[in-house]
Amino acid sequence: MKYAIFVVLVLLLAAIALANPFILEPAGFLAFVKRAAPLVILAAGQYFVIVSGEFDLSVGSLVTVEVVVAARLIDGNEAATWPVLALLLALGLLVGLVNGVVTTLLRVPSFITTLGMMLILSGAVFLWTGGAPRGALSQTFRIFGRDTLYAVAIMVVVGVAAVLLTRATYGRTLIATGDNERAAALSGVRVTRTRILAFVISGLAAAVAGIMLGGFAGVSAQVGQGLEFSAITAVVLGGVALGGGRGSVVAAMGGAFTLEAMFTLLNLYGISGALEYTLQGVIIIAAVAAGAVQLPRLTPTPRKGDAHAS
Amino acid sequence: MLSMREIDKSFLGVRVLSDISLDAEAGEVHALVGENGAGKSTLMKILAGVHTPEAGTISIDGVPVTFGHPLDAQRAGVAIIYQELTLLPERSVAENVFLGREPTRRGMVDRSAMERQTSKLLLELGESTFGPRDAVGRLSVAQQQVVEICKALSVDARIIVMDEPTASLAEHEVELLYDLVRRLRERGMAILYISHRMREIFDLSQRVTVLKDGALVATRNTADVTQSELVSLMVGRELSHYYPPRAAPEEKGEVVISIRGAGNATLHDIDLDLRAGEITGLAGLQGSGRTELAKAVFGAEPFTHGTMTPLRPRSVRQAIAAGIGLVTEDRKAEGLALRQSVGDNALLVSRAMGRGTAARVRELLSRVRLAPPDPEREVRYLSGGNQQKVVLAKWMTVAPRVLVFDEPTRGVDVGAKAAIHELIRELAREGMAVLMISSELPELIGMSDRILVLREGRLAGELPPGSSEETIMHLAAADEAAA
Amino acid sequence: MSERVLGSLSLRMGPAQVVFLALLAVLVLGAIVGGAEFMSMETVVGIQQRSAALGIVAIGQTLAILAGSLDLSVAVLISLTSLVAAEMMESGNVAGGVAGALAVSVLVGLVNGAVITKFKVHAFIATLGMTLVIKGVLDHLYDGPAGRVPDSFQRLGYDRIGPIPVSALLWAGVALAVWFILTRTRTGYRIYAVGGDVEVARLSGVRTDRVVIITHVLCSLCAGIAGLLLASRLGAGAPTVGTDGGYDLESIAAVVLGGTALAGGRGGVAGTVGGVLLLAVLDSLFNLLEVNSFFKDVVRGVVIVAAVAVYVRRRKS
Amino acid sequence: MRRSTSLAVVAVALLAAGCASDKPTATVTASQGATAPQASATESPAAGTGEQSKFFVQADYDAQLAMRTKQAQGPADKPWEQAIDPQMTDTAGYKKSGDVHLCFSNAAVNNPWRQVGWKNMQAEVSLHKEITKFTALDAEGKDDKQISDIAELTGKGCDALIVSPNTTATLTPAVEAACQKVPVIVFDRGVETDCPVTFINPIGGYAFGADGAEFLVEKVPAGGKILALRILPGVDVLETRWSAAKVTFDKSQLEVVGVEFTDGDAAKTKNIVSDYVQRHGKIDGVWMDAGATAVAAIEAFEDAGLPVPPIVGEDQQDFLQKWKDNNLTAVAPTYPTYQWRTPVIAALKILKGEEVPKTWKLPQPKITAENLDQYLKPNMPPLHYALCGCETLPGFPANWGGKG
Repeated sequence: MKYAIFVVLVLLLAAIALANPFILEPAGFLAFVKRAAPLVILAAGQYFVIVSGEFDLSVGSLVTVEVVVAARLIDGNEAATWPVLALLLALGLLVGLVNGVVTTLLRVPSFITTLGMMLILSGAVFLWTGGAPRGALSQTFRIFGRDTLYAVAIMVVVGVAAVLLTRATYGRTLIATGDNERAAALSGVRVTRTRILAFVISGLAAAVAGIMLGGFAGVSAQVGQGLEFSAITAVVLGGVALGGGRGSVVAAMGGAFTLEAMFTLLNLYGISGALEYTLQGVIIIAAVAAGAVQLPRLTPTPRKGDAHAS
Repeated sequence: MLSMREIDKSFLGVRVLSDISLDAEAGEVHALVGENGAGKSTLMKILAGVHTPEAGTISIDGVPVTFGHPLDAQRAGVAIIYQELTLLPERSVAENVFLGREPTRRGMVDRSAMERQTSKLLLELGESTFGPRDAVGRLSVAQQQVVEICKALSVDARIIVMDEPTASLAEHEVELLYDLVRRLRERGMAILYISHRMREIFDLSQRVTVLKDGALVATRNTADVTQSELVSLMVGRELSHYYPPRAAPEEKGEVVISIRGAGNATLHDIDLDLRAGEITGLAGLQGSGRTELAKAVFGAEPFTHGTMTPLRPRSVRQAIAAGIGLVTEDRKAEGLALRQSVGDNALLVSRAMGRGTAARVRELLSRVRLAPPDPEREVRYLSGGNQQKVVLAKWMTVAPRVLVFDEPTRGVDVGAKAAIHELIRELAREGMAVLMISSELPELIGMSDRILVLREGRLAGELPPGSSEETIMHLAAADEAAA
Repeated sequence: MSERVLGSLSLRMGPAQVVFLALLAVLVLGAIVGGAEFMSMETVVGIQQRSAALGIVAIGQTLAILAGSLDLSVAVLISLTSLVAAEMMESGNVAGGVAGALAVSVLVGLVNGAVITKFKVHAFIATLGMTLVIKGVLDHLYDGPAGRVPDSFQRLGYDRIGPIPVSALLWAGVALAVWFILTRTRTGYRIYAVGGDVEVARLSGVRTDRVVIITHVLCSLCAGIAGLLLASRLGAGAPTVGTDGGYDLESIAAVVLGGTALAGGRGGVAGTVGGVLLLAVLDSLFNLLEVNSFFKDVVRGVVIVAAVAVYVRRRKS
Repeated sequence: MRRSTSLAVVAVALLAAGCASDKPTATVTASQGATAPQASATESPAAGTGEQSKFFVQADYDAQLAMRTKQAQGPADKPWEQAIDPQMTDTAGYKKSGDVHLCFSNAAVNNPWRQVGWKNMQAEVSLHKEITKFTALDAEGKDDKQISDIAELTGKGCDALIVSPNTTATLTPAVEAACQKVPVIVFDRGVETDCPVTFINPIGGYAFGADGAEFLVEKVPAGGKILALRILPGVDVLETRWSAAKVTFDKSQLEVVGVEFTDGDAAKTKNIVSDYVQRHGKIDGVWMDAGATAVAAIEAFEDAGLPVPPIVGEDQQDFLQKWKDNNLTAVAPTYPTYQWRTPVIAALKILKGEEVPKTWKLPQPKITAENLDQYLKPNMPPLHYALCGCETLPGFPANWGGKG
């Protein structure tokens, strides 16, 4: 039941294949995977935050920031690629760190922390570039998102790392923290550090997703728009409970694939533009409702993402 | 007055109640006893309209009723006082008392009427330490219990269910509660009284019903049974050997922890030695600082001054690193991540401390007598006793030298209780130093190699093993003038 | 004596007072920096006009948040109701347009509430899903502003009594009504109870599902009223007026800025009014200083996070 | 609202203080520019292009297409001062001397096109010493805020008010109100009233759309498959572009295999193009209603290992660069950002009492293979718009993000 999302995914892929058999070929399938890769990575990052009982709404604008910053700093100069890549990862890390510190140490609910961060990031980056992206990305930079094999490889590496991390000590203590912070603390878990690290992971994931999206489609001021909602939706579709303490990262990534498959399918059947959103909304609610009905609440679940309001 | 007939109830396909019948008469205190998981709370929640039964009938004054929502039960005159307090800390006393039944005048909530009536109820209960406008969050646990009782009285309930009402009360508060219960009975109410404590049952009730494994065992007049009969009805066997044998003097080892002149905001001048192989019992009234002492030793609410060798922990992690563990009083809130598996919970401490993951979880689970020793099950589906065993396993993975138990058998059924007692003794025999807090004096007396008594944050004295309840109570409750 | 009173006053000062103090500080700052221009009729009217729609939505959002829920679908609902109203009013039937818009709001609120309570879908996902559903309908049915409201209805958006626009009065009316509900009616008491602890409320005999549904209906109704106001301002309905205005996240931000706890059960209307006004006055100040809109976003983000951090500090101490 | 008598007293007092409305009483129905959403004229067999947009107005379409070949009046090297078929209007009534306080209500600066334009306007203002005060408010893309902004600006003692409306229909009442107090200049998107002194914009969307479609009809062999990429529905400027292209395609032998909305999102564009390439084997031409995502579309062909078919873009730097580097078959219709300079010039003319065109139509050149080099400026940022007319303005190129 934990991986019910993959049944849905397979059904969607089958429906896609009916209309477009190309997806059954290795190249077609890889193209689909590549397309889904950034969202999968974002969902993996968001998973850590959500399972710890928090939200990260800042990932969308962080993705935009990464791309805009990369373009301005690289400015078409191939040699600048690698240092800038390192800087971008550091930036993601830093943003995650700030989110985590404000949420845990200042005890601001993460919904608000990351909402504020979203405003700050999108404002600051365009303040810096004067409103529109400047500069250009290098060819080397673009490879990571443009070249199918690179993109798929990065996704696989991130996915495997995420799975290993959840199986490792860190992941287990994080989930326990999301389930019962107090019990975790009294068992010696460094609750604050654990949570901060979850935000850092999400920030890093957003940085990687930003690098890939920038690579895939080039400089754009709206590359990250709405991605935070997509990522959260993907995670929830994967059966991860908002409020924390429950769900698997594999299913969260499966949720991202499912979401992407749904976009593709809707496009393919030409429900584009108009009622596509409506269908999407209904599917999301239905999927989450189905999940909730299966698991009757024996204990009252936490009401909201902010475990700190008391 | 109340009659429940042939009640059945299942959760997730597991039958938790079958064919239960129970009545209560006006002016009667009817005690309901049974091991944890026997189905007492579920039965009461059915009566309160929280759960709906699959089969069976409830009738009040001979009229069949069905409760789909707590409100229906309330309207039928049933009030329930839960074990965990059900109050809103942000709201005032009056608002809590009348929650869900706010009096209105011309469509508006009549705040003054609400406060007036609350004052009246408080007065009736002899409560003068707080008023209807105080925020509930600022009241003590005992005061909050009074608010709960006000709430039950304010509905004009004729049937009151009390689910372990004394669990969080101090001794003198218990006396007040007794008074209250008797007064309610004299008013002609029917009271269903759930408790683990034999003394309360015999002090208060006229009849007692025993449940076991979701089935009715017997209903007796309290006057016609003895305590041991009742216990054997509950566990289904005679418990001749209640407590494991105490440690022999030669089993006691060196001093593992030595505390001198330590204190913090609530504790003062604590001198305490814990020896390997010894179980030190800690007695004291609610509010005497028992739990605070446990948490200070464990670094959760650290001592701010004084010495503690080998180390005065400033944090939980320091304490754990120094080989100290704490089995907390409130398992669900502080001990376990309920939605995680048994295995994950058992490994929580060793993982948190970076000790690596023990490969022998299964073995440990058998050792704590968890049945079945399945690491994959979610903890929330276990009974209280099994949950406590998981907590024990959690600490055993890091093999602490000192383990502090705060109410180790609270909410644990009689069978599991014995198992836990045996386990604690076993650990001591293997060289662990144990500090055990319990408000159940028989348990403390039965288990401890010596008993320390705490009063108002200070150690009031030390008693030898086998001291009587009276001696302990005398020390614990002695008023300041005598001390 | 008076010292003690003052002392206890500052200790007892709730978040609502804090936000009004901040508001006062920004006003003083504005007066110093902007002088007569800041205190001009146009600025004063502008602040009110700019805040009225957000204010009304935020009042509704306050209800949802107090009950421990939240509503992300208000923005698209505003667009939808503005269109429903403008299209129905095209024939001159103002009453019909108002009724139509409000009926749509009630329906959306009912669905939101029902999905959250009956299907046990987290409010975040339920209302996000509703957002997508309505967005799809909007995209499908409209490709631009549509309908036209009669001049008589436009007076709602443009008339003013002295320095007070009718829209601000409407906002005040909504705020008063909701304040009344929260502090004087059983429903209000129960909203606080459900937001404070849903299990406790249920065990106390509160029909918690019903309360959550009612708050969502009221929240949607507020969004509907805001949609009507915007229709009257714009003279037509517009399919993007709600999302362009960012009324979803901004209303939530205004509510928490006003000291209402995101987890529910604590806070109130006064704080939200203060929060909205604070955002609007800040905006006016930025306008006056001709601050770049990107810089505004940065300041807004910092203000919101800082405010909540301050509230948490105050509660702890 | 009848809660207390004191409130009523306050209300009465306020009434006495003066009941006012910021809404004008006159209702103007005449529409200006190519904006009235009525009438659909050309009924042609749907050749995969769907129904004609309800924004389509045949008369405006005809007028715009005709304007493309007309000679604009004014200095040839300053297209932003040129006008096509000007019908001059008298402005003597607005004449004033001395310092000028110019005000501007901007819809938003939320995309690169508006960024470039906004810089143009600021630079233009700095050229004129008589403008001693320039007050600009940014509505951040919110209709409601812009309505308030306009109301606020009219009270700030502006000598003239420039408005770049966020949406056409919804800003109309606010502009009407402003007209009663100050001379108003509207540019870019129009409003549904003729009260502004002048309305400035380039020829318009029909011309833009037709330029691109005609190019494809010319370059793509009969029966070729065309993919049309649009940003989003419902924006009049964009609707007219597509509706004109539709007319052209319907008359041609080309097959429009898809009309898709990209939201202006490069990644989405790339995905859509890839999908079409997969499904149809090949695409013979790509039409776009705006060029921001043109490069993404080109890359989709590159990544699929296919030659890039004839494509329509816009005057954005990255597209022009790609065009030049890869020697593409392409065309770039434009919606020049130099139109942001014109309102300032117009305002000053109006305040001097000089007559201005009532409808100020600026020329709207298209970039072709022949004149590509003339417009491609090296060292400008990728999202810069070539037709900024800003090369001679102070601060160029640094203020536009370019490198000296």
